[in-house]
Amino acid sequence: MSILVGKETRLVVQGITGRDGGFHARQMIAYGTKVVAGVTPGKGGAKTEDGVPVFDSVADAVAATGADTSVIYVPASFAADAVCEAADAGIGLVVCISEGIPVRDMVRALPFLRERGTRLIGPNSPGVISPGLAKVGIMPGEIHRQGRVGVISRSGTLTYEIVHHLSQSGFGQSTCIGIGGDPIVGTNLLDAMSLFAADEGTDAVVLIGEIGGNDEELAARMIRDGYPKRVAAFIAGRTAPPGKRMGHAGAIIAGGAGTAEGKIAAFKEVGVEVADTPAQIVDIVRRVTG
Amino acid sequence: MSILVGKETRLVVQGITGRDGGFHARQMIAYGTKVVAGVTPGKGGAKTEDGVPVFDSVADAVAATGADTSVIYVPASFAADAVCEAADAGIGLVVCISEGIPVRDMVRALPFLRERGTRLIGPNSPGVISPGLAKVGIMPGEIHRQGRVGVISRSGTLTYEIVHHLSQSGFGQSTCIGIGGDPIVGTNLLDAMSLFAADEGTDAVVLIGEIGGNDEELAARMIRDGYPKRVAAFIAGRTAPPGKRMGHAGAIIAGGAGTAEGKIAAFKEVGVEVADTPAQIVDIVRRVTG
Amino acid sequence: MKIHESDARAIFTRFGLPVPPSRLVADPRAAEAAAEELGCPVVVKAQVLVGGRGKAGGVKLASSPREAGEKAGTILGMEIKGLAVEKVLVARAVDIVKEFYAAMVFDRVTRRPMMMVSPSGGVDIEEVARTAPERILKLPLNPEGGLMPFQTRRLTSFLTGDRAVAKQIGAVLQALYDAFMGVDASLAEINPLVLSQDGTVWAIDAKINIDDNGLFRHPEIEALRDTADEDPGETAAREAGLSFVKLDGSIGCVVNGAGLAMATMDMIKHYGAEPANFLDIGGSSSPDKVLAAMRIILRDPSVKAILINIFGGITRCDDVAMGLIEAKKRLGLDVPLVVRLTGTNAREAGELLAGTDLIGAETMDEAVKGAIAAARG
Amino acid sequence: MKIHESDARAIFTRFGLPVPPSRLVADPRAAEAAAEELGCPVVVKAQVLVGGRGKAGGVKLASSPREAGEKAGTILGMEIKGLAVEKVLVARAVDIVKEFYAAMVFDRVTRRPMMMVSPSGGVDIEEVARTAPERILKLPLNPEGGLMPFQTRRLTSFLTGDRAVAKQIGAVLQALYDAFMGVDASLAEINPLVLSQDGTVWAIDAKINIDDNGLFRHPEIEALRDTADEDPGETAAREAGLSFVKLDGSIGCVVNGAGLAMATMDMIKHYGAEPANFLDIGGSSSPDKVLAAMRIILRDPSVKAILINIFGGITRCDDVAMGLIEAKKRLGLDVPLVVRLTGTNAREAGELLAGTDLIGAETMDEAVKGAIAAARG
Repeated sequence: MSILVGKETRLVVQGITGRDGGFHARQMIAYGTKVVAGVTPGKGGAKTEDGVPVFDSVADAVAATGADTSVIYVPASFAADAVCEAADAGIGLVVCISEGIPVRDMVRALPFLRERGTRLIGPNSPGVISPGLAKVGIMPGEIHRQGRVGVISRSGTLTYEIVHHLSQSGFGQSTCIGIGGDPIVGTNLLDAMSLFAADEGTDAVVLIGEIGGNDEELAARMIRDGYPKRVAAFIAGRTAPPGKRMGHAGAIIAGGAGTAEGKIAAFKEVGVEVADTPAQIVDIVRRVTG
Repeated sequence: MSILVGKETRLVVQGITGRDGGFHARQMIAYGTKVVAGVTPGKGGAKTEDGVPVFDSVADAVAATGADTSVIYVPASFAADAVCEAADAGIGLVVCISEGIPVRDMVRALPFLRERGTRLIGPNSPGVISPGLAKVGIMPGEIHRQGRVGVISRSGTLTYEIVHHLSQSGFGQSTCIGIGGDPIVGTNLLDAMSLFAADEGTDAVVLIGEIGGNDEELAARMIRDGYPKRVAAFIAGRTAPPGKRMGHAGAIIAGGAGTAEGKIAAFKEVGVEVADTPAQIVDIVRRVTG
Repeated sequence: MKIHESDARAIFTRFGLPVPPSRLVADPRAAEAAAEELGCPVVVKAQVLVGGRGKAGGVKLASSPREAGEKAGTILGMEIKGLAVEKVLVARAVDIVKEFYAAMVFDRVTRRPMMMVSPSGGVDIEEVARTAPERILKLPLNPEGGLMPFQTRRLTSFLTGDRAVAKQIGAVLQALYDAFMGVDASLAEINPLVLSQDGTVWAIDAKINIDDNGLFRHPEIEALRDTADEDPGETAAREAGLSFVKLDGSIGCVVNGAGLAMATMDMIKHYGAEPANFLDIGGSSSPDKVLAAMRIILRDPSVKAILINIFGGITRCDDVAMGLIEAKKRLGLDVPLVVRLTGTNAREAGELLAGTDLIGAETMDEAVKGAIAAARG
Repeated sequence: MKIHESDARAIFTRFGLPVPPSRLVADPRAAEAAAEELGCPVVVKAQVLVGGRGKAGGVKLASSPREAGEKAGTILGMEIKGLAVEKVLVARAVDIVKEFYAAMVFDRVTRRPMMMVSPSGGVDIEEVARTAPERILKLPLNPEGGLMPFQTRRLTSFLTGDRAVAKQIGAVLQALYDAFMGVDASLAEINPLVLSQDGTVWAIDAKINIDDNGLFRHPEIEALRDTADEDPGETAAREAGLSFVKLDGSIGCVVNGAGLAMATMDMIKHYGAEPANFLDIGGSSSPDKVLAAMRIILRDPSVKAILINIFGGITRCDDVAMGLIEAKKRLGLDVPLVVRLTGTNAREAGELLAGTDLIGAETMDEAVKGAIAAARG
């Protein structure tokens, strides 16, 4: 079982003729994802080396191929428009890999998406993978293993690190969602938790949080009020100094809020164990699913 | 049975201290509608002569009284803002009586309402009445009679005329909806038909259309594709010359489209009888419900 | 409200649309001077608020200032669909390679601003819609923020495969959107939008209708109103806050509500007579409005009887009755008046009218038949 | 990006906010002249990119030009939180009756622009949030079109019962919204917004932070960047497209991804050492970025070992390996380098690094422990 993406996913890759888009389209195909179309304005009619047809617009791609999911690898200044284009063409799930999108652009795009009932993952997301079924993003597929642990993360590579440990210890994943490291994302920690709550194929959820914002604190409240899955957590940024942006636009301790200590305390208060190192997550998952 | 408004409706009157708002608040109370609050910015804390508490904002009114429906009697230049204020305060149904609202204002307000899940009736609407249960608007209550005919109209007084005939002939109404005479309205003819389609208390629906737009043609298509209620229709404007706005901003024959002939033909084609005079509606309703 | 092409061009220019320079003139000599100043060839265009100017001979090309003066002389003498041409626009001509169509309206179905474009410009767009609907792209837009880049690409690629031209058209479409929203238009149309020999894009015609309800925000546009081609009764009605359309029959109508007013007209016709007008006194009525309505209807010598049909809601019948009594007193009514008042405060109105010589009627059918009978004497 | 108060005031003025006139000066004589020109009393304010200026004595009132010069002299000699004051702003003083707070941010929870206002202005707003949260109104707004009238009423009536003042504040709030959205700000704050003795409203302080991702649209704002108070390594990193924060430890870190970089720092601390920096080489990597990262870290003499922790996704391990080889060649590395490369193209990377003297590690734990051991020699 899985959520968001699976065997039935029909993927269109926006920015498929770019360096990253092209490389990862091939990787996704190799993983078994049904990549049915690519989009690059002005290059409609071409085919990629892998035989994927390229269209001028998402609307054309949807009409010709029945694509229902989109993944976006276009430069930051065009990315919000690409997201809106996908939504307007009737795409139900858009996964935005592009990073560095101005917050203003994203905030303006979100009502457009809400109106059209389109779910956005990201931006600045590593993507979504349902191991063994479909990979939509940039994560290395081979570290994943099919199973019953759901993973939600604000980070990219840190997720790979933790997933790697999980897989090596025999804990496969139902779906791993990189919600993105920006302050404003289409699907936040709570939204992603709600998705797993309703998934019968998920026994436990691993939350990989970091400094900044109060998503983790709100997640703790959601758990306190009755969350149907067992939870294990990791919070990055214990050593981060206040007032400095730690890479992610969303990772900043401001005005004493958003500290790792606060988030860890919030989780512990509701009985969620928080790992000190990525490797420790495995022990916690073993305990909560044992 | 009824739709939209009923015994449980808790109404807030926006613009209650104005001439029209005050007059009709009293009329609605006399009809038995639960008018729980009024709103006029700057006059919060007062009470009307009928003892209705006045608030500075809809949010305050909702917090204090649990109002769930709003009716708007404010000048045209403030009306779109009043509609948005109601939606933002969590009001689920807004009935806008005000006329003369710029189309641009309305078109900008609608996405705001959609996002908040608020239904708008109007603008430039006489309101909604569920006879014997609640009256939310400006229609004279005494001409209505409780029963099983649904009425949908783009007009105000023409509706009274037709309802008057129905009531006098023993055909009571479940609910009468004045959708408003503007080109852009919150709930159009088709939306209103869908509401009645699901209402067990409605046997037949009377559609009171007029020149302009193609709502009636789309309604005919909806009926052709299988509409669960019997329908009778009247179309005003057979004698209207092209290119002239007939009072209602939405009533104009432009470029050969929107004529009464076209609409009447569309209805007849799908087997809906169209009355030549308001009084004839009664005969048609008698036939279709007989 | 319709405005003249010359005014629409000025609005387009203000919003950055590429409009060829032009001068508005009222006599042939001024046209010649304008052509001299602008450089020839020029186009001389009749300024009238009706369509079909071109077919009627109201648009002519002139290759010299002298010719421009001559053409202006011809056009200024014309009548187009009953309207005398009082001014012409002299505009620098463009060497046309290709003609497109672009317009903004509000779409009633999606309830959004909608852009319409076609590669078949320069002709009647309704004709294109009938014969080749696939040549028109209609795109509903967001009411805020304008065209998104993907929408611009979709529109421009429907019109041309040339990137340089597409880029210019994209800028034109955004400016058209801005102008449409910026002046509370109900229609903003460029027909044709042209590509010239030198590869530049021009809006060589401009049409804008303004949403009457939005005019209060644009007093400078309200000031452009040209009442020359309007029935004087319509002008007077607008100034009194009434909605009025002059028709050719003999039964004057005073009704509250546009739908009931149309139904009243329809019923007059149904019973074999012709209405003299559409007149809606609107919602929240006052005695003064009724007085103004009576005054406007009485201007029309072909009115043989007046029918008052009021179904009170927000309109109160007593207000109407007071207006009628005032009208009788002040206007010296010499045509029969058939009055039907029902709904809000009808009883109070009945009391006010008791003892007057107005002909009362209970139902709309009765009132209409009564008015027809009274008109026939 | 943070900008100076003087630049924020200029932006506010451009968007129509009422900002008292001021001059930016670098010496006491110029301050005296500015006070003369503006008219006294004036306020002399240190221009440094940190908060708490007032408490540190960096803001002083002067009632004469001479006093303004003296106060400027004092402030220009100061250091505030380690930053030397190089310029002061001389602004015309306002006779304050009441102080408000107003700010715009993006709200992470509602994912909308949000306005925050408080009648308790002029003090630390975080203190107000802690002690009297009911004194702050937070209102999420639409990302298009700005404040709606009902929202303006709600905000202004929270601040004042005086209609004339509310009207002025309403205009200020709309302008604040426009400025915030217009320059791609992540914060726009007026603290305090004041009501003066004569009944007018003034923004007497201005703070704007810009969203780094939006800077490409505002080159004129990028040009305002003041790197004086920034670690030179941070400046160099930004110019190389890297994300870098200088810390006080001895283990230099080169990591891909912000989360993994923070987790790496946390683990260094967990195993008893201190990280020398946060450094994220970002997603789509290139050998050049790795080279630049190594160069920046090697500037710091307290770095005793460098830890490379890469989990390849969009970053390819072979790119990183090439960068490391290049760095060894060009930079003459004299600190030990512990390298952990896994994920995309890790095998290719391993082949490239085979035969170098870099210390390899399989896992992150192993790499961190190895780097700590290497640093301790």
